[in-house]
Amino acid sequence: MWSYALKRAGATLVTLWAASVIIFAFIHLIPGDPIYVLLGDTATPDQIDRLRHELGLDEPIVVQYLQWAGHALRGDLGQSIFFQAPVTRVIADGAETSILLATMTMVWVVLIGVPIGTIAAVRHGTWLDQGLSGVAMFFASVPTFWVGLYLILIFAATLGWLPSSGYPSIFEGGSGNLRYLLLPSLTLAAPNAALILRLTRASMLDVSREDYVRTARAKGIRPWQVVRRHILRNALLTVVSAFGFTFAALMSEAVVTETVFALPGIGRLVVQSILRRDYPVIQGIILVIVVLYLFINLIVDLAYRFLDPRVELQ
Amino acid sequence: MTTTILRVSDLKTSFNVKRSGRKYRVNAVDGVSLSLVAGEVLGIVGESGCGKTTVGRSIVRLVQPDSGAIEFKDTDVLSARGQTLREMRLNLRMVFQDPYASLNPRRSIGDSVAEAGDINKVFTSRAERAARIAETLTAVGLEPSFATRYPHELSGGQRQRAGIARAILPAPAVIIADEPVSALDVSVQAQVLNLMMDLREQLGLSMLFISHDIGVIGQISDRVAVMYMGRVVEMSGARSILDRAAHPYTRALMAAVPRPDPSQRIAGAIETGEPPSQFNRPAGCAYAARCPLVSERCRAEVPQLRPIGADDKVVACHNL
Amino acid sequence: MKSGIGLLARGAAAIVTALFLNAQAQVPANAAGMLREATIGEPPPLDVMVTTADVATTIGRHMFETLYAWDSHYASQPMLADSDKVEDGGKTIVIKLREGVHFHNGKEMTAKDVVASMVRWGKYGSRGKLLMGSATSVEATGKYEVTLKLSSPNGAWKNLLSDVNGGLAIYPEEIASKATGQPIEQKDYIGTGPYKFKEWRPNRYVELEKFAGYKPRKEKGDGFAGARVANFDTIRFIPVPDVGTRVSGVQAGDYDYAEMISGDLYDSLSKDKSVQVQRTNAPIFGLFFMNSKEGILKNNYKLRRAIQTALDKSQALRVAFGPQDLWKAEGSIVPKGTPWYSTAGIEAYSPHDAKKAKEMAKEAGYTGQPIRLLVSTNYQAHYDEAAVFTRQLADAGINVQMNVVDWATLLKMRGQPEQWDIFVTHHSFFPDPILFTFLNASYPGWWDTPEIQKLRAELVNSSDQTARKATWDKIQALIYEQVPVMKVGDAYTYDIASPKLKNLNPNGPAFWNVSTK
Amino acid sequence: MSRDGITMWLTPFLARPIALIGLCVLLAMVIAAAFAPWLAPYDPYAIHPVSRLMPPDAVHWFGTDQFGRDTLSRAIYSARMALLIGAGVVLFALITGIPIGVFSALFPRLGHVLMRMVDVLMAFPSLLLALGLIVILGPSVANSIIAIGAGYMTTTTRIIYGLALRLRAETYVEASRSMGSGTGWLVVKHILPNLISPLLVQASFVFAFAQLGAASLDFLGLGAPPDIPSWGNMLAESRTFITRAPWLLFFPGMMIVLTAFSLNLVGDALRDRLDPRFRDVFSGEG
Amino acid sequence: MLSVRDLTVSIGSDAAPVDIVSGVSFDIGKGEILGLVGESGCGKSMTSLAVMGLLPQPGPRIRGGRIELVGADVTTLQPWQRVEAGHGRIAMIFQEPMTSLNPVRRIGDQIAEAVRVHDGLSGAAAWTRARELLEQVRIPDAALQLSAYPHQLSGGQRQRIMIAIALACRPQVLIADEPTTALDVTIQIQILGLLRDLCNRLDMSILFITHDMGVIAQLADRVAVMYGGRIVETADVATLFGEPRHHYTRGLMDCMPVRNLGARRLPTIAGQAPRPGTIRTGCVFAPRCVAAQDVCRTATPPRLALGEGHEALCAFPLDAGRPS
Repeated sequence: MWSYALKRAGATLVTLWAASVIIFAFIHLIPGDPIYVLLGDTATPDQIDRLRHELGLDEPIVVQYLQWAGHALRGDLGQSIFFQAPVTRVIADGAETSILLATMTMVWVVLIGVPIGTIAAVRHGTWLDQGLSGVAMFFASVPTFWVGLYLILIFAATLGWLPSSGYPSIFEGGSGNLRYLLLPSLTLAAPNAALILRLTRASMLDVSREDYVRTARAKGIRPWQVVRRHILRNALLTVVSAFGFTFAALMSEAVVTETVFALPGIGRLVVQSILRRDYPVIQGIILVIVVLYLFINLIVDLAYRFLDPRVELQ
Repeated sequence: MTTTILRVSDLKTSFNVKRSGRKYRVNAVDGVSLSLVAGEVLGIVGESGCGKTTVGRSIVRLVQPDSGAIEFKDTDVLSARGQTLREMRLNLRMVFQDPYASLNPRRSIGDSVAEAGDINKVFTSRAERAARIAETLTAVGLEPSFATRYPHELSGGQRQRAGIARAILPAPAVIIADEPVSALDVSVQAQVLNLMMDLREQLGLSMLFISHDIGVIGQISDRVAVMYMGRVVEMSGARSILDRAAHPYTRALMAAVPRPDPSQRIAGAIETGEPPSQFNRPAGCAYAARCPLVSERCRAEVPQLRPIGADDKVVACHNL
Repeated sequence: MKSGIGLLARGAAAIVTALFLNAQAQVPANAAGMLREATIGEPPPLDVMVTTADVATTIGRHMFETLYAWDSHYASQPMLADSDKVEDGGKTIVIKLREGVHFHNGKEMTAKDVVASMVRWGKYGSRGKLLMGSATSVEATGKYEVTLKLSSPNGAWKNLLSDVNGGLAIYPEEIASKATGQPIEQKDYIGTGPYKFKEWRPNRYVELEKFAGYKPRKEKGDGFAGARVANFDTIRFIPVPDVGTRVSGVQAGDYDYAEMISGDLYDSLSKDKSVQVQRTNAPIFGLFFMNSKEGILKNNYKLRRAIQTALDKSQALRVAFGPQDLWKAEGSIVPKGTPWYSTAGIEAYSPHDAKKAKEMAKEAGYTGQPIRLLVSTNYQAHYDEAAVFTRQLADAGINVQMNVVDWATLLKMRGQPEQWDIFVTHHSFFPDPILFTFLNASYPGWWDTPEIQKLRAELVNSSDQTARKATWDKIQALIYEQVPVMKVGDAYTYDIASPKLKNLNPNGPAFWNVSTK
Repeated sequence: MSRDGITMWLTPFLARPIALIGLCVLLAMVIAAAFAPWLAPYDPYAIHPVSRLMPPDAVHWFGTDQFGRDTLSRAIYSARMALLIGAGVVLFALITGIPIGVFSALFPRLGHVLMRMVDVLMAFPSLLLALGLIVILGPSVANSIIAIGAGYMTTTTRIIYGLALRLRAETYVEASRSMGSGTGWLVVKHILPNLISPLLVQASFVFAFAQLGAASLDFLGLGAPPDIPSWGNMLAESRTFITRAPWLLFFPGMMIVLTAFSLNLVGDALRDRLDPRFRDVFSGEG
Repeated sequence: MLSVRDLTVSIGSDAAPVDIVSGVSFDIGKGEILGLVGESGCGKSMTSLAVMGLLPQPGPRIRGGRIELVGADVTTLQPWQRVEAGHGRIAMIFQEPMTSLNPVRRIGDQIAEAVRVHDGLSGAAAWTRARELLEQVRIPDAALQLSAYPHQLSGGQRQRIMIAIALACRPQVLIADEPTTALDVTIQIQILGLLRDLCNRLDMSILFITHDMGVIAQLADRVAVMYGGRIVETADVATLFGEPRHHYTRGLMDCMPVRNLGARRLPTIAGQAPRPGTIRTGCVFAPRCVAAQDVCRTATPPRLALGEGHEALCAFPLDAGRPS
């Protein structure tokens, strides 16, 4: 187990390094300049040159990379050009929202996707299955922001039940502030729950065609027990292994969702940082996302190995 | 005078297999020597995992052996290049087990049958190609019109005929038939076996016929090699194997074949054990653990093939 | 597995219940004494001396103060200054400072602080060159007296010292003297204003708190001038880039004030009892800059005039700003009601004559070459105006190709003359034309013909108001002749606020003197 | 494709009426795109500031936008953009994915390295990747295609790689190799023809997701230039008017949903028709 | 013990059903092994699944006939319903020992699960019983293997586990659907021996389904030969092999290579098996039958009683007494 985990972790580190090079090169290809954004419309050329030099942006890109990577290794992601604050702090500030949002979303995704997918699979071929699958496919076909805008229109603008935007920290207003994340998390959950629902249904159907399910039925076990003990667990193996992908999808959609709901999360932060060319922040966030993605994949992989005895642990 | 057309000497082929996160080297074929005389059918029989298929695949270079030599008509198969290789490709041909998997579903039967010729640019004109396809299809008992059909339109038996047609066009010298009838129903199996025997006679083919079914092997082969855990344990004329099996494993194998005769029932429970794990081969004779004749020597020393009795029988056993 | 799912289910059920209970008992989370403003976006660093972003100005104005400040009629009134004397034909300015003004760090403000700030402003400040460029010396001539010596008179000096935006905010000496072109750090956000910096949580808010040591001026508050009284314990500036969200946030009580609401909501919001509408008293105006350095429009005044002839500016204004109340197709570059209002050349402002434009373009030798229009969508109005004009020019046979990029890219690209022929931006109101970007020869567009060179010098180096106005008339006429830039029209933005807020500042979001009841 | 092939591909639709509806919707889209100038009641670019933000009525069935442009006409013209982006992204994904995927499967040692690189790219959320590329390349239709396509290129490459690995292990490929076929022959005669069906499935899903990706980019203001009619642009522009003119939000949104939904229906139907051995390759992504 | 009458299993719509098993009847007595033999697609597996109540859903369904287990009608009952109704003493083992065990659950769990349902035992008691069962199917180190996962075992051992699971149901009738087809011959013979042994010791009836005449000859007491969804001949094993009367039975035996060693050609049955539903009138075997007359293609052949327990579905059966 540990040697495998170590080996996987090693491979992950290599991936991470490659990713960091890509991130850096990529970001510095973006035209435009943080200086202009920083100084505004009327900055003079020498003012600009001076500031560029002060920020070290006139160094060769390799030098910039080495400096950045060197600091990153020590946990220092540099200084935000725009906020004039450490990138780690800027990201940490957005992390609360994003982590809570992602967690709530995943709760919805699991809570909606798995049970309803199970029901659809068990009632395979009935109108209920067709209805549920249809609804799922609808939500998989809807642009995230459109759902968000409609939720705002209905629950915030018209009914006034829930706030339309923003999110004050729960450390300031208590857990009641989670209601700010209700609509965004539902928005974000919609397509992903639909995906998990479809995946759960499909893999349950696949598993239920397996010979060992027939064996279980032959034993005289009740159908629901067959589902629970033999189909669901094996089907969830597939679903679990899709969580890495779901996470990546979530990150993409979070960018849009956080924008729609004006949430102070890292998704919106990264878009705005791209727009204002705050290189250190963009690099930092993407690095964090990549690390998270790789970490989640590592966990999923290890979990898979743990859940599936066919892949033996040593 | 008989000429040896194909000679396999001390062939060793192994694979990397990953189990439990660890890499194992599995010796699928562990020192096999065979020779095939022109016009004869040599049967290789053995149970799953004994390496018989790997021998066949090594000969057509689908797998790269670790060591050993394969000679086809005095040319070295393993180092052949260019024109020699092309010639060899046309002469050493394979028939596969699964008639459903061995034909590309997106290619017409004609295209599949003519593939060897197309790859090696044998045909000089489209007309010649079409004629050869038609001729070959007829030879395997299919209508020439099958050339334009697709595999999904054919039954299992017809597909296997197409598979055989592919192996004999343009004329090969040696056919390596890897379980060619195992996937077929008994009634169809008999048809295909008959076809192969007919073709052998008509075309003067030599054949390496690989099967787990001792009945089929006995039916079609002139000589038989019995394999166990990557080695040949007994080799002799077909009749001799069937009637006077010498190696304890061959005997067990023969005894285990269910006779279609209720008066020859095997009574009670038979416990003959199971083959050892491929990842953990015993040091001496691989059959030692199951062998009724086992002695100390068997556990320590690998027995070599040696002649026993008459009719060219060779057996790898210390205790005969 | 079983217990895992069960646990998850129970946990989720608890969360849902809690959320809905909370949703039912929705109380505005407004802590006592906190004012929440929804800004149009995240501010850049609040070093108002170097940055000219509006958001930074709005926030910075509460922390930092200038020597002078504009009242509601945009006349400069003393703020940190107490009085002034102009000597030597306008070449020497002596400013007497108020006494007893304290920085947020408790230190008293003296002439040393002002001098240090002035020096840094002159060197690195966005608008500092306009005044300090001609400064020969600045020194403290007393604990509360600063003397500025200029090589030539500057008619706009007081106005230049009245705006926080890129202007001379007074920082403590130790901060100003070590500051460079890089924005000062957050810990150095120390000014003299009624609110002081508390914390900045990126993407979340910037929070200011009441400065207990603030001593308001005795004059009554008027615009940005006069007494400033902090009635809230804290002010939170929350970035809410989506305008719909800003509106619904104020309606729902999540914010107390929201800036820059889109014109199309004006009518309905005016009738909406849950908000009050606050229209700004000074217009902003869109500007289409022509490339005077390179490309097809260089020196081709006839073609430029042809372009302007084809346009109907009111169409663009209607699309961009909505109801008639919020815009005015005004040809004078400085609006009516100010001393700078001028009718010189304005008959060429918006003729909307496609036929004539076509002829003029033909005369100018134009044969359908593409004219590259650089515009950003970050400002919806820019894009709306550009879209309408492109269409109108197409009707006149003038082939404009929009290049829509994001703002940061536009800022970079417009510095490269080979990249564009026209670019779109806007200008906020300034009570003295000297600050207009198109008068700056180094500003993209690079309008630097001999004619303007001469007039510009006249405008700057004079302190006589009548003479300067006459010069300005000539400049405006020249603008309509050489068309270095086209004015779209005046637009009055508006903000909305909670109806509970009283005494809103007519000059824009500034929350001293504002109170709830 | 032979007539037999056509019927083979039609059967899943005939067997499933709802998938047939999806196919019809797509056909309608194609027709709308092809005949937009004749179908659209008004010039989609014509600006009428006086009649802006009009609710749907007999004159403007879908209402008008803030420029006073006819929403229905713009919606019809937008089908062009949708098809262009969809087809472009699919093509981009396939043109990059097929060579990399097939090559990697056939040459395992190098393929392993290539696939790791693809893995690295997969770690970047697709929308961020698209955003970054768009900002680098500048917004244009072609760049939108590249930016969105880059995200799907990775998944497509992975899928092709998986499929090609399986195909490489097929007995008929072995048979061909035993007869001395070279890489080119294997790819052209055996691998590519058998990739067609699963790639058609993948194409329909990518096409669907490209719609959503393009809409998101447009929404963030970084997609197709805003003067070009596209559903995403229409949504992005109407967002400001969510309370004032909700119909502006509804119609283009429904068009996107309808398109993506139909494509997913078609993709599902095709997938179910697919050889079960290949089916599970698509399980990760729906 | 088990009585099947006129069992018809169909696919397709109710309006146009395609019979894949039509009118199959057989009985199995106590302790008897009935071999059901036929080639692929003849309907033998469908018959076994129908008898077990395990027809896949959606898919083929029982359109007619009756299945009685120890006198009780269980035609439409699934296994769990049979258990609840008290008629659950029937079990089944399958062809693929590789895929018939749940890969992610321990052997012990999978056996204990069946023990729990049929014996009402739970926890340690169920595991003890599971160990006994493993010993009964002669798995060495039974206690150790209980906590193993299926993939850790060889094919032969897995099939033994399958038998142990079946035995946990305390079956009076065991249905074995090609249980040895996927195994090597040396393993096959062990499993066959085990089954015969268990049959004797537990006085269990077995319905043994296979395509292999050799296996049938080794194991069965009586044999039913299926072709095209119908049972074409039934007889006790000695009679069937000694005096087959149906042309298909005869052909099937003749073409076995083991019976023709050394012959230059094998006898064959021309043509190939029909797809279900393609032959609707006359004898299903007629297109391949050497003795077919016109009437065979138009009229359903009679079920001839040819001796005690010997029936053939043929209008022109082979002569009796002709040695095979």
